[in-house]
Amino acid sequence: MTVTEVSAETAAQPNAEPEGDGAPTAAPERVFDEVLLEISGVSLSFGGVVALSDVSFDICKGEIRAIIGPNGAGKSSMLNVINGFYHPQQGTITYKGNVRKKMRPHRAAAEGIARTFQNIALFRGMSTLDNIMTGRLLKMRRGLLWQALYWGPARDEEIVHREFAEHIIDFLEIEAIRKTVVGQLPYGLQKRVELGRALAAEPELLLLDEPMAGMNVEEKEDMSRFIIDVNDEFGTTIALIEHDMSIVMDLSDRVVVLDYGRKIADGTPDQVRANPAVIEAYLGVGHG
Amino acid sequence: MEFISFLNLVFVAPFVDMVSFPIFFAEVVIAGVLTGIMYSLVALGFVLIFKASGVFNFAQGAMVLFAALTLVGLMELGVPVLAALLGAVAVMTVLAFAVERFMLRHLINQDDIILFMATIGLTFLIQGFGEMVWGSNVKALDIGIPSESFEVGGILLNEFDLFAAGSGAVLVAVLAVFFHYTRIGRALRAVADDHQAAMAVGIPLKTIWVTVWSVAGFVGLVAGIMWGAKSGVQFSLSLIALKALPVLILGGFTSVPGAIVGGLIIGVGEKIAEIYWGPLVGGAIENWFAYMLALVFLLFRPQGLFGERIIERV
Amino acid sequence: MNEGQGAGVAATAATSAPFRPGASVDLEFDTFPKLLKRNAAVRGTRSAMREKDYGIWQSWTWAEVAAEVRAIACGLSVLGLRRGDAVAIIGDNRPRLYWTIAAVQSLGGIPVPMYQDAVADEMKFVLDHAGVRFAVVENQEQVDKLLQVWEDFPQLELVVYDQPRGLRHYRQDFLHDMANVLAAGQKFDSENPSFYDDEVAMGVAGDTAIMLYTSGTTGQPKGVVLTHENIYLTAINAAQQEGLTERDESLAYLPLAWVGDHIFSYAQSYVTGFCVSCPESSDTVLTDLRELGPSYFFAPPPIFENILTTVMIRMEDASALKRKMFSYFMGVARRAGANILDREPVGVVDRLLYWLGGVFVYGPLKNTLGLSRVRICYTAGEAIGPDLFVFYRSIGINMKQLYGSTEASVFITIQPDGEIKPDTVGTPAPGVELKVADDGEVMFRSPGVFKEYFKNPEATAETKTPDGWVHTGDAGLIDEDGHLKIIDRLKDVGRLVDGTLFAPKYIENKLKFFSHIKEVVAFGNQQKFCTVIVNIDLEAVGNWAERGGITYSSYQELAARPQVYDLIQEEIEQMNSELAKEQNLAGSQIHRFLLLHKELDPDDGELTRTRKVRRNFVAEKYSTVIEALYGTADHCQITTEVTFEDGRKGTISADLAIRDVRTVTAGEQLAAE
Amino acid sequence: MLYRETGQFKISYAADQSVFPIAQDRWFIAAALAFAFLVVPWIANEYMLQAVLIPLLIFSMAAIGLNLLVGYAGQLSLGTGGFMAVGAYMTYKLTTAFPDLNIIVAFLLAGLVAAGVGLVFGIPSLRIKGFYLAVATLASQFFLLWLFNKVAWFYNYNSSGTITAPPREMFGVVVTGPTATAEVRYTVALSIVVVFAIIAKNLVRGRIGRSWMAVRDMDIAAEIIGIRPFQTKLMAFAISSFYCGVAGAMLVFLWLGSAETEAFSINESFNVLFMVIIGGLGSILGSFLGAAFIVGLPIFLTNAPQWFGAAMPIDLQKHIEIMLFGSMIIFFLIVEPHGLARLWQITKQKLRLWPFPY
Repeated sequence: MTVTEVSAETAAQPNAEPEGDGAPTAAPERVFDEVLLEISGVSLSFGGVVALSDVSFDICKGEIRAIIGPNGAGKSSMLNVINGFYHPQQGTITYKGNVRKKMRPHRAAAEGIARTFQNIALFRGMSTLDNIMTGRLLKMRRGLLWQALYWGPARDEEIVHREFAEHIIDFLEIEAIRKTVVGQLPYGLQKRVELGRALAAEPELLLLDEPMAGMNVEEKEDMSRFIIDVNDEFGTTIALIEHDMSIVMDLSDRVVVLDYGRKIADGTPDQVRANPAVIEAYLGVGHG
Repeated sequence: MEFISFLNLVFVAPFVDMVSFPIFFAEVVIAGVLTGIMYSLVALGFVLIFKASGVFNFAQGAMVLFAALTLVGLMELGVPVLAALLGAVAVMTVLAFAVERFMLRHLINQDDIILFMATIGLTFLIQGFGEMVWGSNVKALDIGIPSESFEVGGILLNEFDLFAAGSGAVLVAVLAVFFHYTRIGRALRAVADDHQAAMAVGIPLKTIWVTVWSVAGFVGLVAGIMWGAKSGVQFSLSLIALKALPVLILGGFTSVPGAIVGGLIIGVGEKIAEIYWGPLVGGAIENWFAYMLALVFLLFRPQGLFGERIIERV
Repeated sequence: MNEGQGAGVAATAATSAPFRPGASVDLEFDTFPKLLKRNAAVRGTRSAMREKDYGIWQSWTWAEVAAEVRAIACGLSVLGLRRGDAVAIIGDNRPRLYWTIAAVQSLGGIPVPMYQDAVADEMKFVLDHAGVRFAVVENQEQVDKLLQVWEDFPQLELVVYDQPRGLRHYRQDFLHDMANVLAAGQKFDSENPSFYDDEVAMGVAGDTAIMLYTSGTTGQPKGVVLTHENIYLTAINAAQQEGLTERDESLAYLPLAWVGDHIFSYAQSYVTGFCVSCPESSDTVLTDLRELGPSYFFAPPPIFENILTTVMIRMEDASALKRKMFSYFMGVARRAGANILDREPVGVVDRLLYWLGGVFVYGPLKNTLGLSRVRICYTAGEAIGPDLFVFYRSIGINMKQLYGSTEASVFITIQPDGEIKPDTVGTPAPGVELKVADDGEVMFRSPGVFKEYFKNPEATAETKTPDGWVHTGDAGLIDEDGHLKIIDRLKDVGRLVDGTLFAPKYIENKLKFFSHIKEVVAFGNQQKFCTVIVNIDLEAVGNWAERGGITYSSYQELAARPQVYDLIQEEIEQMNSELAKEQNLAGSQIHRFLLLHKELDPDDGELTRTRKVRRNFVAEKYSTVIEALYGTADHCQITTEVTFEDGRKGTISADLAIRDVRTVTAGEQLAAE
Repeated sequence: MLYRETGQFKISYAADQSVFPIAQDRWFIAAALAFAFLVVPWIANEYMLQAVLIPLLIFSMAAIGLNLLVGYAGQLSLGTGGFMAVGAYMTYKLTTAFPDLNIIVAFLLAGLVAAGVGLVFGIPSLRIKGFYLAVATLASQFFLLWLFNKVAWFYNYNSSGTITAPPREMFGVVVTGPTATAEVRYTVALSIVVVFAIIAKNLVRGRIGRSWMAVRDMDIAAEIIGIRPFQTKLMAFAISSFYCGVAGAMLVFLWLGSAETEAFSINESFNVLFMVIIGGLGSILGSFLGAAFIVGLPIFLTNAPQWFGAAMPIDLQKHIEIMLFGSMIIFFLIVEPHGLARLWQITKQKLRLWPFPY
């Protein structure tokens, strides 16, 4: 409320929509033809509980792909399968042309798959900056001895990655909480930091598990803008799970709908919206 | 050549010995079972507290010592055995109240490791207090348990050991009844699953803690009597706690049957190892064998004997 | 205080203040681009600019700045910028925007900085009036605003943006990324190495250096044309008086379009070579201020007031011991601090106590506020409360008031070191001649006097006399020590129907010095008595309310609470009794007041962008309220239009209570004394 | 209050990431180091050095090691004593086998052996966590001590079963053995601890430290961002054991002069764990503070009654001391479960914000 008062109006200004108000921007046609990830015939069960059965779909390079479905439809399990946390009993996953069998999550990370979690999975004892820096760990190479000295190559490396992390901080507009321990941050900001950590890994495929869960309208708008910007600026392919239908339909290029672990629809938002099976799943007898 | 003889010593000779002298082997096993029961008694105290409050109570060993010291001390003052027993139970209950009032209450919602450290502090406190009040010299404990030896089928048995085994079994049975048929017992089980649920049952956490620490104190007293009657009441009693730990990892921190079966496995395993393999390496392997056994076991079954398989979720 | 207003009775030989001649133009470096080249040559490795970005203070030396400016200039010329073209510069305080000013000056163009928070419609007038051809803007937000009004301005040819974020898919060919402009400029420069130097050499002192639009409390903004000579001489005169050197540090956080920022963060830096730093974002100004620790600092009174309010609120939450210590040492500071700062004799005990206070209170306090290295601290723009002023001075911050205007290239008077009076604005700056005209209006003549109002000869003639004297429009007087004292805007000074003098600003300021009162609008001209509309300070009153257990959920609710009315009434009555002591103004005591249901807001046009009240606009908008104030009812109904933070419009209506206030007559006053 | 940070702005990442970004901290540390190196050896008496300062340094070293494992990597270990014993016995073997080997080099080599042993005993961390792992680490404690007790090779078959520090020189000065002065041993210990504290700080603020903390805070998330949990944990075990090993070597060679396995008993393991927790998990500074607390408390408790002229029987005094020790630990955990380092942090924050409360 003090000095910021003078400049607060800047922030308060309506952030006009880029396409809004007759600005002569033509939204470019979005065409995706290169398959980045292909899921085919994946089935997954725990004991007797079937989480996914015979699910197949693909994710193309550069698109925003939404996975939707009622609670318990197997959406999170799907993400867990993609980044190697669960190993499906049947089916194959083809990522960047390589058919994948068993793979540990850290391998998936090394292959360029990053993700965020439904229940924030930040390192609560570390600062925002350190959390984002952990996203760079994969890219850091200097060994123990250099690290011990924190000198020469190790320090240079640290600085290079710090610079990268700072660009992400700038991108996500979280400068003010750079050195705050994340455990103390409000929920919406934690979500943003988690996105930052995933981005720090420079992923080719970014998996977002309910990035807007529990947010208010304003926070949701911010997050949507960041997701679009990430896709735009870095060309990152994004697969996301989200409950807020209006946001899903706005954001995504294609939507796959799961229900009871099966795929019931797949297509553009308009196609999915018109699909009777989807309407049934959402409006029919709810299951949880 | 030497290598072959080494293989022989390690992998053949001990088994040949076992088969050649079955009676001796049986005696070893029985001795192991009996020690195992003692371990189980101590481990039981750990499990009770861990199950109900998530506290890894390192002071259980000290509680065993303190209970036995109190009993012996009262008897030395001329108190009759039964009254001394009741007195010891009362003292352990007071201790439970004090622990809740002065320690646990202030550490709610702290990390597990903090609570764990606090119980180590408690260990020192109880030990120092017990020895200050009752003195630190070794005391004989005789509450009239017979210790005549007799033979069954060529196997030498000791009445004392049988008595110990019997009381162990009775104690477990009593606890089982307590947990299944009393309101507070059911609440304790509920607490182990979910603190909120326990609150909903309507029993305050405070009561639960005091009860469970009292029961653990009582179990400690029984263990203390057994060990004390066998080898005298002394400082080293509190070290028995360390022996109970591998039992715990083997049996699982939250499983009463686990504590018993784990105790038996450790007791028997360590006796056999000591007798048949110990001489090869200079003996005294009892100190660490139990840990190694538990460790190797854990590598194959991380959740312990009776723990549930953990499905990791994200 | 009243002679100036005394209907010209005082003197036709208008009181004039001492005149000290200032510096003259160094012909070799008579424009800012030339000064930049000089700085690059004589202090090339010293830091010239810094910006907190990506977590650290990115720094540029004078040599680097010179290179950047050169590249931008060449790039702009590649894009077609020619001498005399106007270039709008819109955005927050960012180094590249400051460099753009220099780059445009190098090419003989006219930089026109604009307020970055203006909405598109507000920009229209300036863009049109200045005939802007190019716009250099900070980011997508500004680009979007320009695109909104693009069709209306055929003469606006292209837009250069500094930050490409979000602009990737904008396909318009008139949008250029600054990075590309720089690259093109470097290429052009390497092919035409003498181009830039030739262009710079063509500039002369009399060229237009910058055009600044004054927001103006009435009517359309006016474009004040200032030459290199104007700015250069004013900047160097003040810098010399204050002893500014290249070792000073300043933080650039006020709008680029404001003349103060142009002088403090640009001109004086180029003249003396000190380093100017830009904060990371508007949210982090306070943190950045604390990190940077400027030695040369400027802020308008509201900012200092907010800082003090925060200090007091934070201290309220401190432990009792700390509060005791704080209030004890603040007492010591009030007693001795200002005198020590002014090098006046102070007793040994007080000196010792003040030293202790420095260790325990003032030092840490200044440190947490980021003001511990401040050597010169200016405040201006409006009157500052004496308590506020004394507070900062007593803890050892050399705060000084200055009086200035865009038309003067800022400096008219400055409080000289050692001669600080809270109620005056000091003596004329070097090179400034000052006089008070017969009607009480303050007039000045100086090297900084503006060339003209752009495309507005009538206004120029109205303001500037043929022999160079400028009408300030302020009523004031010069005291026996040659210090200027400002009373009010001349045109606002009015009379009650009985002829009593009515100086609304004077009353408003007096009330605004109470921390609970944020904004006041006084009425009384041609009325029987004076009334005020009050805006409470949400933070201060909110805190007060919380301590008193008064609940509220919004500004409107809080302002309607009777307890709050009581609080404000008490303060108004206190002011009335003070006013009663001043002969000529005793008649303008407040009789009735009300607390407005909404905060006056620049977005609603009630305040200027520099947060000055637009008196006539408010009078018109709230005419029903004013009528009620002069009626007899104890409440009134009002519906107003408001602009929400997201730009939507809406209306709010309220029923406002009106209170009568006790006034003090001369007789009572005597009895009281 | 003492902090005047205004104007201490950073123009490079290197400066921003330095260990002590605040100038006042740098001055304080420099002054403290100068005092410890240049003044203490001249003014401290034999008792002060031998009973307080040297053990303080040695236990700080061990505490740093354990803190790396427990506080940073989140792996609870109760086997510190065993790893210290490895360092001590290996140094003994090395320096008796190669008398010309520089004793510091012997320390480091012994530390490397300890690291290897730690690596082996860290393997269970692949499968088990928390208290299960803590109990498992007790295996190393008991097994290693048993090994050094039973296998005469480790103590060169001498009849007493103890290892004794032989006199060894560095730069012509005797640094170990009965003839080494306390001042020299203190200085050597101080040098080692300072160097390794800096190394530890470097490790935890870089890639390795962040991997540890990530695994500590949430191992699943750590794995998903590409950290290999097993390697990371093993490295923590190895490095931690290295520190403990060197500390064990220092314990025998720079402090006690001779020792049996008893010197590395389970109690020592607990003591070091106490230091880490009371000092503050995840804080290098805390390791020093915790060591000072745990080393200093018994000395204080022993001496305090005499200051008040109260005399009591030795064994009573001993019991009261144990009780007080236990109660102080409980009290401390209740008052500040995050340790002295957090207490210092809070104080420092208060000083930085002075006179404001927040």
